[in-house]
Amino acid sequence: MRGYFLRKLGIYAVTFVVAVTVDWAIPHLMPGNPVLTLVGRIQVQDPRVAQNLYHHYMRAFNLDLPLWKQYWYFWVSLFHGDLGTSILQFPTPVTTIILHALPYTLGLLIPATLLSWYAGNKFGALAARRKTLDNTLLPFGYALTATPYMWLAILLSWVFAVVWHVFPVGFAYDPTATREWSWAFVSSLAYHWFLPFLSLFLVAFGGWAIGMRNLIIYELEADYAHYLEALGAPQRLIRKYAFRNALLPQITGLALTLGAVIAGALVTEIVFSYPGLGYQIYRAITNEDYFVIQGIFLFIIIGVLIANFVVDIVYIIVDPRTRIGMQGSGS
Amino acid sequence: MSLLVDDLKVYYRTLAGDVRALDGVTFSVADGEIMGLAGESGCGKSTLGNSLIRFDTRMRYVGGHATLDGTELPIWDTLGMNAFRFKKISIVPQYAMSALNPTRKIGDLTADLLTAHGVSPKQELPELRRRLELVGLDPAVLGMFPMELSGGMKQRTVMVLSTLLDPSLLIADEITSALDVSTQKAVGETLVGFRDRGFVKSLMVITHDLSILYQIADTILIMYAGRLAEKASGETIISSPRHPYTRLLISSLPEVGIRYAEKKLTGIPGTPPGLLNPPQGCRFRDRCPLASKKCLEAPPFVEVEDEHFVACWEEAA
Amino acid sequence: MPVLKLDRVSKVYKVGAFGGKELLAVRDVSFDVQPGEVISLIGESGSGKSTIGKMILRLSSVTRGTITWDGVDIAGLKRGSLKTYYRTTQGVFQDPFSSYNPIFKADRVFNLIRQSFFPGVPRAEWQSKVAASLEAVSLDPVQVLNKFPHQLSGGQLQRLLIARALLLDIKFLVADEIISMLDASTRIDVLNLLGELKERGLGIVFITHDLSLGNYISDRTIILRRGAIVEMGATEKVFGNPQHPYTKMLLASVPQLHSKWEELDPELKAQITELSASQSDEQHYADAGRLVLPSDGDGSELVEVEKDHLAAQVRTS
Amino acid sequence: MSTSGKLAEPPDLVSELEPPVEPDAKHMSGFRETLHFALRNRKLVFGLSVTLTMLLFAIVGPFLAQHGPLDYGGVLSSAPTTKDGYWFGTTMQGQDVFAQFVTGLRLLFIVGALGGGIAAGIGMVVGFTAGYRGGVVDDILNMITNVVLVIPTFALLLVIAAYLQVRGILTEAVFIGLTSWPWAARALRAQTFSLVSRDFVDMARMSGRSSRQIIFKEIAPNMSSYLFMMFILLFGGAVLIAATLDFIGLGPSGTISLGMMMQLSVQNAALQLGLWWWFVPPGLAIMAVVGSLYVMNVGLDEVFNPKLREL
Repeated sequence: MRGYFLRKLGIYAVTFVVAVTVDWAIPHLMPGNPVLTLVGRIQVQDPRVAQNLYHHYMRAFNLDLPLWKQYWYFWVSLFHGDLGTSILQFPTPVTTIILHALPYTLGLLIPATLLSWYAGNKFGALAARRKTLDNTLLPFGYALTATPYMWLAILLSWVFAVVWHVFPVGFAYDPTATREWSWAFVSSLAYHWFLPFLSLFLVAFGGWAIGMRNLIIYELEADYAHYLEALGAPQRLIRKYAFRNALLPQITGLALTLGAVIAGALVTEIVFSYPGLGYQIYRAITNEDYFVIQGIFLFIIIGVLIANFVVDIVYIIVDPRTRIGMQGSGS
Repeated sequence: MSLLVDDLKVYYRTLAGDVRALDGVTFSVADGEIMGLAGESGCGKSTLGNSLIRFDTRMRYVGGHATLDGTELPIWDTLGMNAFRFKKISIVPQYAMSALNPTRKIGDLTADLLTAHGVSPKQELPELRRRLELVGLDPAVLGMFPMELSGGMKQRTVMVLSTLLDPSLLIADEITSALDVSTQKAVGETLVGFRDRGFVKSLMVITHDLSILYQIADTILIMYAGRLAEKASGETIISSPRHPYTRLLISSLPEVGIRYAEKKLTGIPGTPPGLLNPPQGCRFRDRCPLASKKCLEAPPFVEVEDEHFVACWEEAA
Repeated sequence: MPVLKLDRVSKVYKVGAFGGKELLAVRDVSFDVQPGEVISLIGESGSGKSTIGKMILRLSSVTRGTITWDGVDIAGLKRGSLKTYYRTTQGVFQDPFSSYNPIFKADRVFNLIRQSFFPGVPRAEWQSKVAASLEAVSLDPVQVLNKFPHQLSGGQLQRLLIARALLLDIKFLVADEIISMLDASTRIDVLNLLGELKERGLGIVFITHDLSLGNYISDRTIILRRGAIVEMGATEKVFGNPQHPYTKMLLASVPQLHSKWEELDPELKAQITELSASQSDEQHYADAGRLVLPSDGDGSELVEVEKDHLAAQVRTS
Repeated sequence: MSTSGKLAEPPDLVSELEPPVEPDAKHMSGFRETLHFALRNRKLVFGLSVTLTMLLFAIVGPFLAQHGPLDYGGVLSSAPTTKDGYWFGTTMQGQDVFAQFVTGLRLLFIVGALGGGIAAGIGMVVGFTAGYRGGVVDDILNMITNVVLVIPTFALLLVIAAYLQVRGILTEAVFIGLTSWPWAARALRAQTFSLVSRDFVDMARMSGRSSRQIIFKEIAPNMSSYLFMMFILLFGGAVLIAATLDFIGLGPSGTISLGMMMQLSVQNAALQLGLWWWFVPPGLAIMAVVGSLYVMNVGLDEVFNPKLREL
């Protein structure tokens, strides 16, 4: 058991180091002095601000130090929670910007991921080997999973917000409302949250439904399913077993598709001007606010690693085979 | 009479047409009888075993009847058969090692199965434990997952589970083929023990290995190319077979003591016919040294002596 | 005359994550094969018999000890010299369907030999060479050439592989369970084919789990248990006067056609039951993947019992 | 990106003990049998025809367009019309949506083929090597695969693309290919493992074949259907990643892609103004191509895997 966790943690540690190194290396790999390029591309009227920025960047990049020292300081500031300063919202630290945006993204991402996983698996299991359901639901599933996240968001926004006026076009809450824990504010939050959530949910739902349907069909062809049939077990029992077994790879899939769902969340936020990480990153990209981009990247990495670890733990709890296998090799 | 099979025909659907894997077989298995069913691969023996309990998706019922303890089995009806499965007729499949759901504890699986058949798991538990012990398993296996058991242990578990409700007929499909000689013997003896203790009334043991059948079976039924060739007591089949196929087959089997240098055995030339468009008449005709014109007509499976059935014109005459 | 000689050959497998554990699959096995003789390696699963075959064929490395061919250690063979080795030593394996690449035609195995070993041979000459070796294994070219593996029977496929080996100038053939997947009516003919090859001067290592087959074809017999030799010698001596209890147990467990298991003498029976019980426990651990290093008890030196007959000493504890 | 159409085990080519190996039945040779099932498979036929139609459109379309994709000069925000060849209408700046659409469609196929192809190539090299060599080589490759698998590659691409001064369609495709291979490598490694244990590999060794020959001439041909299906999934994934990157503002410079069309339409409030002809076609095209590829993939799976065939 411990060996297994240590190995997993080892992989995550390596991943983290690789990601941080890449994050640090990318600006260095680009031709020319990145600071000059950066400052040159920022359109600031006030020469004092430009001067200020230049010095700030020189310090942040530590360009005058040997490479290994620059790398070392990158880690040091990282562990101090210092991800640099935003240019666009100078002098707000990147960490502050991210921490403000994070709740909105998580509020979309977590419910959309978990609910789509749950509902998709239920539907997929229902569709498997039931001709009519399979033939009607499956095309929808494929269409959904092939839909770019932003396009569905655009369509939903256009139809529900612009054409029908049922939902707001964007933003996280009514700008006229005061930010407080009042009923009015919370309902405004929920009202604005719904369309982006639905959009994320639907695309992910298609993928899970199809995955489950295919897995179940394979499970129903497994030897244990045939044996149960031969012993006259009702289809209900066999399908229950098949569903449970098919869920296991779907749990692993949850970790594997996380990157894609995050990408989906980012672009969905852009469509709805929803003030999460995606919206921030979009602003940062269009304004060349590099520290924000790099900072968000590191945050996403950390989030994904944590999520992977949680999935690992869940998997061990759910699948007796890994549990026993580990005990066997550990003794 | 425990099992009566009458002119049973089951084909396999393929692109090119029907493969006549089981083309009209008629035989019976008596109460308490262990019947061995032997033949080469593709002769239809497993098809026969499967068709009595569970049709796979490619199998097609063409005709005939199977009667167990006086009741006709609705073998063509997947759902209708559920009333008989497990309680009246059961199977230890070829894939016994992978027959248990890997993610369910064996005890829970058994309980699920019993509940589904309207039997109280609690009530069966003492008997289940007793039988596990009888086959040399610690009842603690009920709390284990299949992966914690060895292949042999899984097979014994399946044997106990399949026979828990004392079915009238148990089909054991190639259960010794993947085993070492020492374990083969133990499994064979376990099967006989099940019959002797009344866990099963009758047994149908399907295998390609005649010498195993000689050890454990009361009677042996030889199949060839989708049809029956010969049925008699094990002793008779081995020492005085009457169908030319059986005779040639037995004379081709080496035994400890027979050596190439001293006595060179010979096989049967040729191969069995394809069953997609099987030849008219006796299907062994092409390989048979005794074949004559008469063999263009299929020989009936008739009783030539008491409890000795043969499908050959030479013998029927 | 070249001799294939194994001298205290051992094989250790690294298992577990990053090779943390060791499994001793073959222990200090020594024997030699002369041209013109068939030597049987007999053992149950886990006896290391197939590993020995693979080591002889250089498909698996030797951990300790040496295998020499005419005095040359085969471990040192590199590209060119390895090719020369394969000109003289070839193998045929258990599963005919696995031995052919399923997406190509079966006779592609001949083409591979031609590409590697006879690139300059003209087409006509090559075809007559193929025809000659097909005749040697009694195959009709019309029936077997230009067909996919699934269109041929297991027996035909195994013969084709032997014919493939005969295209080369082979002196030794490793035949690993080559007939265990064939049907009873055709397997004996393939076995007889090995006898004919022996008469042509080939040295054959015949690997099998079936004692009756080993007894039938081989001049000398080696009984393996858990990677080590327990008994070896002239076939008639090993089978006629078995010394090691394991050999006795195997002999008693083999299902025979004319004597039944029950007819065993009771003393031997008791001894055997004990041994086969411990046997199945080991099987359990091996199957469950819990690796148990073989105990030291069986690695004991072989002692000459009579001329041309050695057996491992049994510790009385 | 989505691996939802789970790749199945390739068909088990070892025939079962029963029903019999039927020489007559198999007279229909492997290829013809596959073709028979392929033509009967509605999913495959549907997926293939949609994909090919779109491909044809991508090839021919730019020649039909009456205006350059980035040219201004049309009526601003015009709905689709037959006048002046603005069949798909114009953008808010008066650009030809049809010209942009077909250009984007062409880029879609380029990114998909190139990105998917590179990913498939890396996946094959890593998967084959790990599966065939085993041991330490496998341990190391496995580690690398796992690391790349865990890294949210989209976020990584985002940072890289943001720093690139000039972004080309080829660079985009190459970077997508470099980051999306891990699951393919994993799947191929497992396949290779199971094939290496087959006896025909040993037979080839004893016929004097080198490791490279064995991998490419014995093992790989056995996986051709599998490799093709894998490429399809990688293709679809690359298209979706590219569209997302483009939408976030990191698309290729000097041209226009479907993702960029969507970005510009959102940026210019085309939704609020109801310029549906601007943002509906690009997304629809992506969905049609990727969706039909996925459907085609299921169809192929059914064709190649006898277990899923319906008689």
